Amino acid sequence: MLRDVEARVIRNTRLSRDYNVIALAAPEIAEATQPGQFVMVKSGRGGDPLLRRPFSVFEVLRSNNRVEGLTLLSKRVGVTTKILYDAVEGDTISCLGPLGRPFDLVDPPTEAWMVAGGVGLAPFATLGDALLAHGVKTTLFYGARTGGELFYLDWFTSRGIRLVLATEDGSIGDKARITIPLDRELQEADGEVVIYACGPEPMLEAVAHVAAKHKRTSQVSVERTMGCGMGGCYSCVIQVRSEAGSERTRPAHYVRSCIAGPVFKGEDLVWD
Amino acid sequence: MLRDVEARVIRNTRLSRDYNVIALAAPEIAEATQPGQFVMVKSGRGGDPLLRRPFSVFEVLRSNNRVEGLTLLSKRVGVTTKILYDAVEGDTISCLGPLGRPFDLVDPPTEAWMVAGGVGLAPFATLGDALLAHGVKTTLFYGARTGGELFYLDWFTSRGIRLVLATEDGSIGDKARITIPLDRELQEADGEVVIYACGPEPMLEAVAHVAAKHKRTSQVSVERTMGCGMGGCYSCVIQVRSEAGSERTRPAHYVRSCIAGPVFKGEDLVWD
Amino acid sequence: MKTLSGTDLSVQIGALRLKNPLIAASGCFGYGVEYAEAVDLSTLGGVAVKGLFLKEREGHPPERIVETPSGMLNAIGLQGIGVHRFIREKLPELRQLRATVIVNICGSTLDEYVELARILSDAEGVAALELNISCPNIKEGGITFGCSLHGTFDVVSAVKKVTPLPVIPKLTPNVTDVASFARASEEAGADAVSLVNTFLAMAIDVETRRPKLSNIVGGLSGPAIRPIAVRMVYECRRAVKIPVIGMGGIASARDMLEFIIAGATAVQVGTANFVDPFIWGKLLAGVTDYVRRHNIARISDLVGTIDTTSREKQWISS
Amino acid sequence: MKTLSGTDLSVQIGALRLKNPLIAASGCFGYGVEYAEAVDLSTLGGVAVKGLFLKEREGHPPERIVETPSGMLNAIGLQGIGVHRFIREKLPELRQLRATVIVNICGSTLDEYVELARILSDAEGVAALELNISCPNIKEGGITFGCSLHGTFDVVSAVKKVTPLPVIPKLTPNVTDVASFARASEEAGADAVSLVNTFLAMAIDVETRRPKLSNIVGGLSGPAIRPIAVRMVYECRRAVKIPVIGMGGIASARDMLEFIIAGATAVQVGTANFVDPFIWGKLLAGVTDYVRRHNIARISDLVGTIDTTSREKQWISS
Ligand SMILES: Cc1cc2nc3c(=O)[nH]c(=O)nc-3n(C[C@H](O)[C@H](O)[C@H](O)COP(=O)(O)OP(=O)(O)OC[C@H]3O[C@@H](n4cnc5c(N)ncnc54)[C@H](O)[C@@H]3O)c2cc1C
Ligand SMILES: Cc1cc2nc3c(=O)[nH]c(=O)nc-3n(C[C@H](O)[C@H](O)[C@H](O)COP(=O)(O)OP(=O)(O)OC[C@H]3O[C@@H](n4cnc5c(N)ncnc54)[C@H](O)[C@@H]3O)c2cc1C
Ligand SMILES: Cc1cc2nc3c(=O)[nH]c(=O)nc-3n(C[C@H](O)[C@H](O)[C@H](O)COP(=O)(O)O)c2cc1C
Ligand SMILES: Cc1cc2nc3c(=O)[nH]c(=O)nc-3n(C[C@H](O)[C@H](O)[C@H](O)COP(=O)(O)O)c2cc1C
Ligand code: FES
Ligand code: FES
Repeated sequence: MLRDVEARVIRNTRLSRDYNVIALAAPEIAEATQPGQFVMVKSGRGGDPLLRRPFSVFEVLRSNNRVEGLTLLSKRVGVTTKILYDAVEGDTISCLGPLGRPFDLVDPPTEAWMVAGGVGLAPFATLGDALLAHGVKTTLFYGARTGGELFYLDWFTSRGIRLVLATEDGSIGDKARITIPLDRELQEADGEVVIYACGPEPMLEAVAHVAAKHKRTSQVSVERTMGCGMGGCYSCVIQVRSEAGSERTRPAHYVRSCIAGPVFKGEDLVWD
Repeated sequence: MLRDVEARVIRNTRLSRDYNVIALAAPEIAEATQPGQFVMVKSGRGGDPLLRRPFSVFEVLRSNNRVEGLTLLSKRVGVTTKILYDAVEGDTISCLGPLGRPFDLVDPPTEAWMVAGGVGLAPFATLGDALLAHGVKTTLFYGARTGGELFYLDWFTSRGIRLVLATEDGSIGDKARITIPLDRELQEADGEVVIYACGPEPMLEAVAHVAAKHKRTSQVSVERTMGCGMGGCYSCVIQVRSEAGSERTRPAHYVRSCIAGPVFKGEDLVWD
Repeated sequence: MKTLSGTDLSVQIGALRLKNPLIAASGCFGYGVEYAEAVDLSTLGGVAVKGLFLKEREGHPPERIVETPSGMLNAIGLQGIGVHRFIREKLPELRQLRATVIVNICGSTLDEYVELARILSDAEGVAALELNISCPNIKEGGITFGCSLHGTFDVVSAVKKVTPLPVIPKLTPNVTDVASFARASEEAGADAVSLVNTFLAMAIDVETRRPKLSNIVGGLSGPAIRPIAVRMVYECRRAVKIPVIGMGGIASARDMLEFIIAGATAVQVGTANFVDPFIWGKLLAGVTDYVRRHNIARISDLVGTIDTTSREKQWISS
Repeated sequence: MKTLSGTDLSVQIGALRLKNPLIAASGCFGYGVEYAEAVDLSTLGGVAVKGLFLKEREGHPPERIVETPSGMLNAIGLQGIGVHRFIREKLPELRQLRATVIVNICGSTLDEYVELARILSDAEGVAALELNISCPNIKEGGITFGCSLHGTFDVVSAVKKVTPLPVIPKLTPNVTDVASFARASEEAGADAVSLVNTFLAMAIDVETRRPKLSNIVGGLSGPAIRPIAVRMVYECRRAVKIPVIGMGGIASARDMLEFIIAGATAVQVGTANFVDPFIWGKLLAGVTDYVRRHNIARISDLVGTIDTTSREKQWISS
């Protein structure tokens, strides 16, 4: 059920000069969230900044089997992400969700390969957990500019998620875009593999192409500017060829990525 | 010299549900402030709230003979005063000042009677100190709605300032407006007395009349809506009969209370 | 319709009685159904659905919105499913949700407005027509009508001839004298006017020197424009006898009351719904509380009750 | 005039060369002298002083301003000391401070504008005249000129006839097509146009149901209006060859650059000076940093360089 929660900041961990993980006391939302869904966050008083901003739910926080809240992995790029970066325990952040179409989970023996670029890591903590709970063998391909911007590596490995890393400066893993090792490993993979991706759009496009080249399906989570997150404003549109979930193809047309997405099949999207 | 200081909140003491005293690390301003002058405060990020708000300098904070900063006595009535009320140590508040014409000090044997209504107490801590330093015998007439809203009584008495109190509900002092005991005592006073007043305009008007009735001069500090505090916008005007500091009288006309005041001679003002 | 306390929030727009003066603004509430999870649509005075053309439209490419101080620009370009799919796919659900549906219509020609009005008059569950002659974002939209007194008169009278539904032209604020457009509308037989649509505006990315919107210009909405919108509603209220439906930056019950006191019989809320889709109950609660505190029996008694006398007195005295 | 790094910030307005494009906006900087403690006036491109009538004026009674979301309303009513006292009491000090003084003049009749222009042309230390034909707050002010193309043409040409000073009509945004007023100004011989003045607006206290301003309506300024002002500057730049001086909500170097890229040869800053009287150095530093980063030799090369092509391509491709 959709909820708007004035969530207290439980803690705020700065991971680097730009990245932070903020924990919010919004258990009702956390409980209802499926992997790939997002919340619309409003920080700051008054009309400036005015609009909410979308953030993937990063972790669902549990203690003693009770859901305590959720975290967001945020990268500082502007006014709201600065407020999230600077927030301290006890501040409140208004949090609306859960919103959007989640990832479709797969079943074994199909493997899941998650591909994250930068802050695109955000949806893969909850997705990874859900896949593991399904018994799905899971890999995380994770790329960033530099090794210092690869976070939560232990979190994933300790759960048994295999890591494949790449950095543009080569400080950790391949000195390459993450699609290079992805392509290489797909070349060699023989079982069923579904690819999940989140990151900058050029990366998503490359992932979708690599997946298609190897005859694998991909589910990509896109980031468009969102005014409302609920289908009200038509700001967040993206061109698709066919309706999500339908086999009928139509000429390229705009759909609202907040309710038809943010997760789309890679092959449905029209890359421009 | 005029300064704009991004002042750190040193501490914030809540006196009641509406009143607080906030200490700001703006020593350069504090040092230069004369009794009756004010600062323009900007709290909150972004454009909402947009404009600064005027506040009298309440105390000049000293430790070991060094000026540390200043305090503001604030009453919560709207958006900025709410931010000041809620502020915590480490926040920053932008503080522009010192601004405005200060009170004219008197010399002994003239006595000083300060008359404060509610948050109009604010300029009288620094004025009281300055008068005492001049060796002037000083009394504070201080009125509020109820005894719980009379603050800093010890602060004044410990310095040797005589207190005359009045509350509308009679919980402390006279059950009356503060101008009642003022009128009564002026009736009996025979020495020279100068009256300083700050509070709601109807009170200032009554004080000016009482003073005039007893042939005493008054200096009143008025509160008009101020957009800039520096003479730039002409929002803060008040009607006067003669120019401050000049003997030439003119027909009633508007002057900018931020630079011609906020302190005026009671007899110069046109009450509407 | 009275509330428990006996307060009557209902208002009259032409032949249409709204249960309260709170309407979701067109283009800010999808087709209404998107918000059914956040608000019981039957509790709203009305739901103005997203602007419809006869045909489906793709709208402008992204970027379609950009935030500005206390406001936002949009250049959606009236993406929409067209009137036929609307009637087939959305109207039944809106009827089921017991929404009072106001359909916002847009045409490139006078005939298109007429055709749309005809089609919608035959559909079940349409309460009123709002004529969008004021969208700043598309050249072929009704703005050519909305910026000409003759055009406004012509489109309103043509539509009135073919529909029994209340007709509400939506006025643009991008004119010198909005009240004259309200007058032209009234003369043409409009049942009410609504205003304001958005203000033509733009934003530039200084690093790339490109407009932030793909369409270069867009429409400004949100709290930033409220003081201008309130003034325009005030002017229109004094110019015409038909009801004025006011909007522009309403984000609290206080803002809503400001419009009503300025002269709005009903109000619409757009941008604020993006920020808080649960705002509707808060607005109605706030207004109910106000009329109770002020002992106002009917909200309609509050419409246009702005008191300018004492100010004028003060003015003369100086 | 070049900065140390060789960047040339100077711009040309008619015969007048400003050392940089940053001007203090009229009515927001007193008579300039009030701000001498906060900013060295000689470092500014210009100082537009508070609007002057021939005679002294008392202006409106308080309340004269009210804050609104990211903006403010004012209805000062052009309180002022009149042109004679200005020349006597303020101009000598401004000369001494080496300010480039732009005098903003207001009249009730065409003759008053002409008379003011004559008087000021004889005074020493006036660099240009800005014709305020756009004050929304007083009925007798030039707004009757500013809202009519003929009126604008007439007042500009009449003033041009009697003064050798650059003449800059200041346009109101409260019109349907601001570019046509820029064109009328150009045809009448204006050396530049400046825009925008404030947007006519109002605010109501819902508890008392009274307007918050004594004058009922006032003018909206500040960041709230910036996107509309940028659009208007962009339109005017495309309509005329004379320089456009842009303003409306500038509060950062980025905002200033937005106006310049949209087409402003120079800019004015009003409301933001109330919030930060030390803003001037920050704006100039920010702009200098930008032109350096972007390897722009002369700020005048940046004027009107908005790039709409790639957007149009994207648009066509969809
Ligand atoms: C479904 C979804 C999920 C998201 N999840 C996350 C997440 O988990 N963590 C996270 O950090 N971010 C996430 N984002 C992106 C996030 O919403 C933006 O970074 C955020 O809106 C920026 O807000 P701001 O106020 O800080 O920046 P603004 O002040 O609004 O913008 C500052 C600058 O950044 C640019 N900008 C704004 N949004 C984006 C963007 N999406 N991509 C690139 N540049 C942009 C603007 O154009 C502007 O130039 C998600 C976006 C979507 C659509
Ligand atoms: C020279 C001077 C010195 C001052 N010193 C102090 C001081 O030391 N301590 C202090 O608490 N206040 C002081 N004030 C008053 C203070 O400036 C206002 O209370 C403040 O501007 C309110 O800001 P806000 O954002 O909280 O309220 P807003 O949100 O701006 O206003 C909220 C409501 O309060 C009303 N309001 C705003 N200002 C006033 C006012 N001055 N009087 C009555 N109602 C008002 C508004 O009309 C509105 O209805 C002083 C004012 C002046 C001119
Ligand atoms: C994203 C968006 C889309 C809009 N679409 C329409 C529309 O289709 N038809 C219309 O008449 N008005 C449209 N408007 C204008 C609003 O209905 C309303 O007039 C305007 O936004 C002012 O109200 P607000 O400040 O409450 O948003 C749109 C506004 C926004 C922000
Ligand atoms: C308090 C105030 C007084 C003003 N007085 C004048 C004036 O006398 N003459 C004039 O042409 N414009 C006047 N203006 C308009 C400004 O010069 C400017 O055009 C407008 O405020 C927009 O710029 P801003 O958003 O930077 O303030 C005034 C504006 C304000 C806020
Ligand atoms: S964000 Fe508003 S429709 Fe998608
Ligand atoms: S507050 Fe601006 S002139 Fe006094």
